[in-house]
This record gives sequence, C-alpha cells and structure tokens, in this order.
Amino acid sequence: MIAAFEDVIIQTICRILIPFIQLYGLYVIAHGHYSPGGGFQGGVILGASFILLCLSYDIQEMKKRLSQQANIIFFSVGLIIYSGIGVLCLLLGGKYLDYSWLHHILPVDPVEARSMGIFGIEVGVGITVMAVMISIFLDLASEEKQRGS
Amino acid sequence: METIYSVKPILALLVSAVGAMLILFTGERRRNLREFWTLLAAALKFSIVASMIPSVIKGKTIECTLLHLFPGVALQFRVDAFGLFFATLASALWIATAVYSIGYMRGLQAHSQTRFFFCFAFALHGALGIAFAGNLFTLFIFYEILTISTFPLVAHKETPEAVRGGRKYLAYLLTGAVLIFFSMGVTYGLTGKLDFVAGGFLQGHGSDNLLRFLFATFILGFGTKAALMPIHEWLPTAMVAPTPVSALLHAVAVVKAGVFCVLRVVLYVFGPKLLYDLDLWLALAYFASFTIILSGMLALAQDNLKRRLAFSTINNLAIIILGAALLSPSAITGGIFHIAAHGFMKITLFFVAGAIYVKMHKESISELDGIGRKMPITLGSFAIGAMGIAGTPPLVGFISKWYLCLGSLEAKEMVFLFVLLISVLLDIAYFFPIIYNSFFKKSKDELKPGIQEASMFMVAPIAICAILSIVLGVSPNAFVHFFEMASFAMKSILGVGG
Amino acid sequence: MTASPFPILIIVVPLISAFLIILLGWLKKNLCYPFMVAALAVSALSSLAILQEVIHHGILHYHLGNWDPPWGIEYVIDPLNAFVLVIVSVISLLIAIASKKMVEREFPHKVVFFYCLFLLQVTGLLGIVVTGDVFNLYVFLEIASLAGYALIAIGEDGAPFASFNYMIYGTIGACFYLLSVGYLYIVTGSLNMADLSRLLPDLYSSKVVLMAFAFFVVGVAIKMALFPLHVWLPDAYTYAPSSVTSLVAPLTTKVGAYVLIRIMYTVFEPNFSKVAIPAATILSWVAFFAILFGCILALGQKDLKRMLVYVLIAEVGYIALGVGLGNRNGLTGAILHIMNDALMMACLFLIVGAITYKGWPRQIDRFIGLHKKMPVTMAAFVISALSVIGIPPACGFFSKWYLVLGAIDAKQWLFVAVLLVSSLLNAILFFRVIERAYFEPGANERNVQPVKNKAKFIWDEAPLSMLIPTVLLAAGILSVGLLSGTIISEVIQFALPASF
Amino acid sequence: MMIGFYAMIGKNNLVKKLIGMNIFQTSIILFFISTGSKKGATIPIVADGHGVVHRTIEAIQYMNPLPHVLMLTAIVVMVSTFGVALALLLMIYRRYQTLEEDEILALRRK
Repeated sequence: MIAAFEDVIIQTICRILIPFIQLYGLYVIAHGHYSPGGGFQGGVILGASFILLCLSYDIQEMKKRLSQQANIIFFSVGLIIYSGIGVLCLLLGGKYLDYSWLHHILPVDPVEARSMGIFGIEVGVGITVMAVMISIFLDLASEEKQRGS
Repeated sequence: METIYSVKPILALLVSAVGAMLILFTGERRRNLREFWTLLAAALKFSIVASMIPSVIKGKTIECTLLHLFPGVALQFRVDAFGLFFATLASALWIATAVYSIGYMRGLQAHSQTRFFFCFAFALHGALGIAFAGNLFTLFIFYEILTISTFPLVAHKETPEAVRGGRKYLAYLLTGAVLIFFSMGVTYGLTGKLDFVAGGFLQGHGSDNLLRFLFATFILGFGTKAALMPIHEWLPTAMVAPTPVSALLHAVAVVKAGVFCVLRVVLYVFGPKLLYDLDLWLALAYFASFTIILSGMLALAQDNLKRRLAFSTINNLAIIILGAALLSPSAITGGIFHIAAHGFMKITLFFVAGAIYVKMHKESISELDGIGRKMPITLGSFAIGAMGIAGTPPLVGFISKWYLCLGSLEAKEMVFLFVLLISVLLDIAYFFPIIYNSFFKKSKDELKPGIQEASMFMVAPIAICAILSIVLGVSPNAFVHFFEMASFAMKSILGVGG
Repeated sequence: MTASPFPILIIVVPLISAFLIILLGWLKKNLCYPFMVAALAVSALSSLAILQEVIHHGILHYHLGNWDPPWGIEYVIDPLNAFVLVIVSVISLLIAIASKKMVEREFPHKVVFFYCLFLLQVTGLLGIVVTGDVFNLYVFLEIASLAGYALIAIGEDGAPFASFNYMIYGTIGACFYLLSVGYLYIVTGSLNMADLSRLLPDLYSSKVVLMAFAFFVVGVAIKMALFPLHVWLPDAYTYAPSSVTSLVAPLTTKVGAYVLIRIMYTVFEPNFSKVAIPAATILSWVAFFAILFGCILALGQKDLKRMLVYVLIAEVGYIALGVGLGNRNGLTGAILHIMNDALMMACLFLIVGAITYKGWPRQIDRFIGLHKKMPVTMAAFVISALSVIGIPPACGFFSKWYLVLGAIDAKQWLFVAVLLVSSLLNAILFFRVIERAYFEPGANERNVQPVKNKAKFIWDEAPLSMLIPTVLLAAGILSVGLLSGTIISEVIQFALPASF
Repeated sequence: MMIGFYAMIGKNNLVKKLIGMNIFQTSIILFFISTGSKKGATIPIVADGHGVVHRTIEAIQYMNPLPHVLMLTAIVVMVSTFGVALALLLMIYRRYQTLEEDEILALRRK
C-alpha cells in the first residue's frame, strides 16, 4: 500500500511538475489530427498526472481534488460528447459521425468543419480515458479502505 | 367427389378447446358450472359432427385450410367418410363418458377434478383433430396433442405406481412419435407432399427396400398407440388410471386414434396396389393375427377385470388392422365398422368395471361371485357387451365379424379365417366365466340384501350404450349411418367398385 | 441505397443511454429503469422498421461518416441480419422489463451500473449483427464480452472466479478472431465483408487464407460455446445472477452462431467450406457430439439452472449441425432455430429467475407443489419444455423438422438419429421436472375425503413485471411455431446464400 | 504468442494467467504492426505541415498507417480487459484469500 511518507523533495517536485504534465497532455489531445497524439494518448497523460499526485501525496489528497463520483461523471460525460457529436451530425442530415455537415452550425466551410469535428471527438475521448485510468487505479490502490462500490 | 369449403371442421375442433379453457377457468369453486361446460361442449361437438354427415354421405368431402406451414404442406382439414366415421364415434361416446365420469368422480370425491376434465376435453380436441386431418403433418400435430393431454389423465391418482404408469405411457408414445417424425421426413423427402390420397400416393417413389423400411417405421410408430403386440406394454399398465380415463383410453379416443392412423397410413399413404406389389399386406396380416392370438391367451390369465378388458381391446384392435391388411372390399368395410362396434361394446364393459369399483370397491374377477343379483342392470349390460364382442347375432359385433370373415374368404387366405374364428372362441373363453360367476354363483362374503345399483349418473350411460349396441346390431345405419360411411370409405379407397 | 437512419439508430440509442443512465443515476435513481426500457424500445422498433424496409427494398447500406465502403466502416443489413436483429432487440427488451425486480432484490446498491452494463452488452450484440466491417465486428465483440464479464461477476460468491475463466476463454477466442482478421488483411488489403467476398475467391489456394479461416471458425466456436470449447459456459451462466443469465444465455451464443453463418457463407464461398477444407463435415461432426453430450450431461444435473445450461449447449449443437449440413433445408433449420432457441431459452431462464425470486430452491426434486403456488409460470414452463422437446404446436418442432429434412437430403442418417435421440433425452429431462412440479404425492395434499375448505389456488405468483414477459415469450413460442411457414417464405428464404 | 497461450492455460496462479494473456495480446499487436512496415519507409505523417499545396505523396515512402490505427483500438481493448481482470482478481482474493486455482477449486467444492 502507498504509505504516505513525508518526503519533502518528491512532494515539492511533483507539486511543480503536475500542472506542466497536464498542460502537455492537453497539447497532445489538441494536436491529435496532424501530429502524433490524439484522444487516447492525451487522456492517458492527464490520467498519469493525477496518479502521480496520488503517489506522491496520498489518496485522500487526490480525493479532495477529484472525488470518486466526479470521476464516474467524467467518463460518462466524455463518451456523451463523443457520441453526441456523432448524433449532432445525424440530426443535421448527414450520416453518423459525418463532420462535414457541422458547417451548418459552425461558421466555417465543410473541410474546416471536419477538423473541428474530429477535435471535438478527441476531447471527448481524452476525458473518458483519463477518468477510466484514474478509476482503475483507485479500485486497485484503495482496496481495504472501502468496499469496492 | 367435389369438395365443399366450409369452416365446420374447425368449429367442431374449437368447441372442445374453448370448452377446456372454460373448464379451467371455472375451476373447483363452481363444480356444477364446470360440469355443465363439459356436457355443453360434448353435445355441441356431436351436433356439429352430425350436421356434416348428410353431405359426406352424398360423396362430398368438406375441406378447409388454416395456414401454409411450408411448401407443399398446410395445416389443412379434410373431412372424408373415413375421418367422419371416427369423429362421430369419438364425439358420441364422449357424451356418454362425460356423464359417466361426472358420476364416477362425484362418487369417489377424487381430487383435482378441474385438471381431469380439462385434459379430457383436450384429449377429445386431439382425437377429432386426427379424424379431420387432411395431411400427415396435421395428423402428427394432433397426435402429439392427444399424447400430451392424456398423460396427466393416466397419472391422475398421483400414487407412485400411477406416476410410473404415466412415465411408461409417455416413454412408449414419444418413442413412437419420434419414429413417425422420421418416417414423415423421409416421405416428404421422397414425394414433396404429405396430403392423404385415397388409394395411396407413394406409388413409384423410391426403391422397394426403402418403401418397405418406411412402411416398417410407420407401422412401428403408429403401432405403439394402436398397441400392437410387441409394443403394447403401456396399455395394461395404464389401467392404473381411473376408469373413465381407461374407458376413454381404450374405447373412445387414444387407442382408436392409433388404429385410425395405422389405417390412414395403410390405405391413404401406401394404398392397396403398392402393398400388393411389395406383398407387405401379408406381413401386416400375419403381424396382426400374431397379436390377436397372443393377446387372447394373455387375457385368459388376467385376474384383474380392467387388465382383462385391456387385453381384449388389444385383441380387437388387431382384428381391425387384420381387416384392413386383407385389402379385400368386405374386409376393409368390416374392419372400419368394427372400430365403431368395438367402441360401443367395450365402453359398456369399462363403465361396468367402474361401477363395480365405485360401489363394491372390487377389482379382481374372483371377487365377483353373486354380484349379478346385487347390480342387475350393470351386470346385464356387461353380458350384452360381452356377447356382442364375441359376435353373437343380434348385436353389432356380429356384423363386423361377419364382414371380416367374408373379406378373408375374398382374399382367398384361409389362415386368417381360422384366426378370426379362434379369436371368437377366445372371447367366449375369457368373458363367459365372469357372467356365469356373477349371476349363478352364491357370493362368499355376506353382502347386504337388495339392489345396490351405482348412482344414476353411471347406470344411465351403461344402459344407453348397451341398448345402442343392440340397436346398431339390428340396423347398422341407424341415426348416424355408420355402416354407410364405412362402405363409402371402402369404395373410395379401392377406387369405386370391387 | 436509402440513407434511412435506422441502422445507426439501433446502435447509438442504447450506447448513449448507457452513459446517460449513469448521469441520471447520480441525479434521480428511480428514473434509470424507465429510461433503459425506453431506449431498448426505440431500438426494438427501429429493428422492426429495418426488417420491413429490407423485405420491401432489399439490402440496406449505411456508410459511417460518409466514407465509401473499402475505406470507411459500412453497416450492411440483409434479410439474415435483419432477422437476427429483431430477435436480439425484442428479447433484450423483454428481459430488461423483467430484470427490475430481480436486480433490486439481489444487489440493490449496484442497480445503476447494472443497467449501464446491460445496455452496453445489448449495444455490443446489436453492433455485431449490424456491422459489415470485419474489424468493427471485433470491436463490438469485445464490447459485448467485456460487459458480459462484468455482468456475470456481480452474481453469487462463485461468480468472480467463473467470470475470470470466461474471460480467459473469451479473450483467446477474440484474439483468434483478430488474428484471422490480420491474415485476411495482409492477403486482401481490405476489411469490408462485401469487398472480401469479392477478393477472396481467387486466393482460396493460398495457405494464409486457410489459416485465417481456421482461426475464424475456432475463435467464433469459443464465443458460441460449441461443444469441445464450451467449458467456460456452465459455471459462468450458473453462478451469474438470473437476470443476467436470461439476457446472456439466449443472445450471446446465438449472435456467435450468426457470425459463424455470416463468415462461412457470405465472406467465404459456401463451397469453400466443403471443397478447400472439409470444414462443413468437421463442424457437423462436432455438432453431433455437442448435441449428444449436451443432452447426456444435462441428465446428470440436479440444479434446474445448470440443467438448462447444458440443454443450451445441445441447442447450439443443433444450429452448428444445421450450418454444417450445408444444404438449403439444413441452413433454413439453423436460422429458424436461432429464433426458436432464443425464445425458448429466454422464457426458461426467466422462469428460473421467477422461481428463485419467490424463494424456491433451484434443486429439481424440491419443486413439490410448485404448480399450485405459481400456476402461470409453470404453464409457461410446460409450453417451452414442449418446444424444446419438439412437440408440434410449439416452434422447436419446426426447426427440428427442417434439420431432419436437411440431414435426410445430405443422406447423413447418423445425424438424423442424433436429432431424434436428443429429442427423446430432452423429453426425459423436462418431464422429470414436470412430474415433480405437478404430480408429486404431496403436490395437492391428496386426501380421499372431499377437500373441505374449497382448496382455491393460493396464488403466490411472480411479480407482474416478470410475469408479463414470460407469458409473452410463451405466447411467442406458440405463435412463431404456427407462423414459421410465413416467416420462412418472407424472410429466411432470401437470407440463404444464392448458390444453395 | 504461444508462450502467452501456454501461460494462460498451463499456469496455476491466476495472476500468471493474466500475464500470459498480456503476452498473448501484445504478440498479436506486434504481428499487426509488423505487417504494416516497409523497408526504408518513414513514419506515416506528411511532414511539411500547413499551407503547402498538396504535392503528390508517393505511398511507397510512408509505412502503411492502417494496422497502427487498428492496433490503437486493440491496445485500448487490452487495457480495459486488464482493468476488468484485475478487478475480478480483487474480488476473488477478497472472497478466497488465495489466487492459486487449485486452492480456490478446493475451497469451492467444500
């Protein structure tokens, strides 16, 4: 089990590093469609930042920032964004996940709408993957404190 | 032979199904209402069936198709003379059995009567479905309904041996059903259609050996229900059921349905010409006469009254099949007519056995000494029924036996004439001791003096059936033209003319 | 041709509602159940609409994201998968309705997650049936099985271990499937089923294609729990909660059978599985043993649920036999049996659920007097038992009839024998239970003197929400039996590959 | 792949089975990736970025991107199977206090 040892060096470094890790994660999500990266990888990095926080401090610390219930809400919201965009294109008359129809609502030509659409998908996937990573880690790490709900 | 398209056959069928549902819903609370439904259903069914007789006598067949199951086969009902013959018999005897079983059940205060009457009505639904079936597939559907609905009846008493009897009953009949399923598949594979054609439709399809094999599987399949000798074991053990059920089983529906199906297969699927070419008819005839002789012997050895009647039923069924197997005109007429003759007489005998059991709680023959004086009407009609089966002139049994002997002469096979005569001797051998003991012997244990007849509900049907067997004996075409239908069916099978 | 939205609606609606339910669960817990039923109702209705369209307008194509087939994922609906689609969605709707009471009693605190996983499982199954892309089928296969592992693990104390075994087997099966997709991709370069069936014929001689076909069939056989590879099924389905078994048992194996038919007869040429490698004969022989051992093992079971699981293995054997026979009658029988068996198994497992819900033990010889307490459920049990045995009015008989005809056409007398013997074994199995429930001496306190207190039935029936689906399924069994003629002439006739 | 397959079936300890499963899945992913590679081809990203008129791209230079994308999904599937498997192991451990298959079977039979 992760004992909450009070090692100042690790904690201070982590406290500085974590925001930058999260920033980098967002960068990776944002540049998904024309550089290596995308929803999955960015989400994993974001999840890793929270797990790092949990390793350096202890679970309660992480719980304060992101409670179990919020975690569940996150990954369902993420997926709703993903399929929501798909349904949005459907409602606009195109096929499911056909972003070029988004130009009806976005002030931009169909080609640009495609990249906008794929970006929205990347964000949704990123949030879900982050939340799933954290919930897997939480289940494994905190096994004797509370019954697995 | 033009066909009329009318909905009467289905109406007749639905009457008992609807009646069964009504019986189920009235349940134990209002017994009299439930009994009323049974009687109403029986009367209605008989009237619808009777209404069809005039048109069928004039040579028309009534047909109606429900839905097409798969190419070449439909859920189709075709009422021809032969089908209607069996239907009239079944529905007429159902009225008598319904009245009798109400008396019997009230007499014994038996439990769960709702289930009993529900299954009774469904069994008749199955029997009539078999009678009206237009093709082999519909016949198989109602054959299964009959088996399933009579299973709870056989195991009615719920004592361990009743349940075991039910299990054996089911084992035999389901194995038979599987055999029929297989042979139906092969027939459909060979000919692509399953409709009955008077005079057979298997001519020229498939090699001789395949047809012989198919004939064997068909006879074994339907034979289980017609209780042919090697596969008759379930009939005596099913005697454990209450008497109205064994009356239904042996005289009205189940076993008669088996014989009816065997005749349907022999005369309407294979047909006389094909049987001549493959000389299968000789095999079937010898098979049937083997059953006649053996069951006659076994009947002699039975002490329990109902088991003795069971073996005599096996004996008579084999006589009917022998009649059909001889393929000569009067033999087929005699065979078909014997279904009705045996039905009326055997049902009287079973009712008598039931009355004796309810009144005196006696089952074995040795205890029946001197009972004639106590229950004159019951034992009197027993005597009439027994003599009828033995073939004494004024009774209906004589007519069918006479035509059967004529048929065996026409078929120029003396062996079967002797077999028939031996069977008459055996009938006399196992029936007359009962009559003699009950009337002329002093009863050993001191019975209460005076007449103790069973309740009105039971004696009335016994007397009616006995009188009917006399009336039909005198004029075979009374009321419902039984004989005319039988001879008309024979003409249609042998292709009009001898 | 037509760009009707139904094919995608079937998948998206349950998917989105699976996650909306979690949000809903956070806000108002009791709204989850109606929301789930509504979502499944929408997908059931759209599947019926699709069936209607497919019958009238022929094959439906739906390009996801408007990419053309060889590149983008394409949903193809032809009469075969429209037929299976209707079965899967209608039965999952009925079971969803019936699961309410069972779930609230067995694990009240996990209800929200149960509904979400339930919907995910249904989405996975529907996805497998709808998709026309081989890799997309793998993705949906994994969605369905992962949801299945989690659902089964919720059950009694033995469930996690059984689910773990199921997972090991399931992953092996899925990876074999993935491997064969890889092989096909190397050789043909495309993942779309229609494209594959065009490119493959001239490659039949290459070893890679044979390898791919072998991995396909073995992988799907594991998913289908065909006899030698069924070891995970008995434990997994017996320890799972009864609402999960009644969803998983009828559907996963049937969808596996559908995938087998789809691969053997649409992606690969029908004569490939006869000529190149004798896959059809091997499959029918495996099915032969499946039916035989399925019935024999079922005879030895004391627990009703476990007995039904082994009967399920025998039923899967029937379908595999139909597919293996490879002639018109055999395949019609197999496809019809997919529908019949789904109906029968759903009804039977719902009845087991109702019985355990009312507190009865699951051992067969403790069912004394059951018909007095739960008459309607037992009536449904008798109807489905008759159907499994193969008694005419019920639907089981008609599919068995086609299988026998197929076997006779193929001159395989041994298969005909096993079909008939197994219906006898089924008869023994089910009448053993019926005897206990209806005829045991203690059943209605048999006493000769009249039952004074007007022994009216003491109706201790299952709750209405469970009873209505069971009765509907039983009615479905009877009506499908009688209407099988029209079903075949309308739908299944076109589903058969042209070359039969 | 066969090592993983053996471990999954042969091994007694449940965690070892899990590791076997991991090896098994990874081997398939590697197999897919290997199919996509060509001699001397660069990573499948068009390097000159925005604003440049699309000049013709010879596919020969770039590796085939499709297997990579497929394996992206397969990796996600692998991770989620692992997540569920580990949760199951937790429940089994909590229930039986052991992860050896024969001990669990013995406990269950009691």
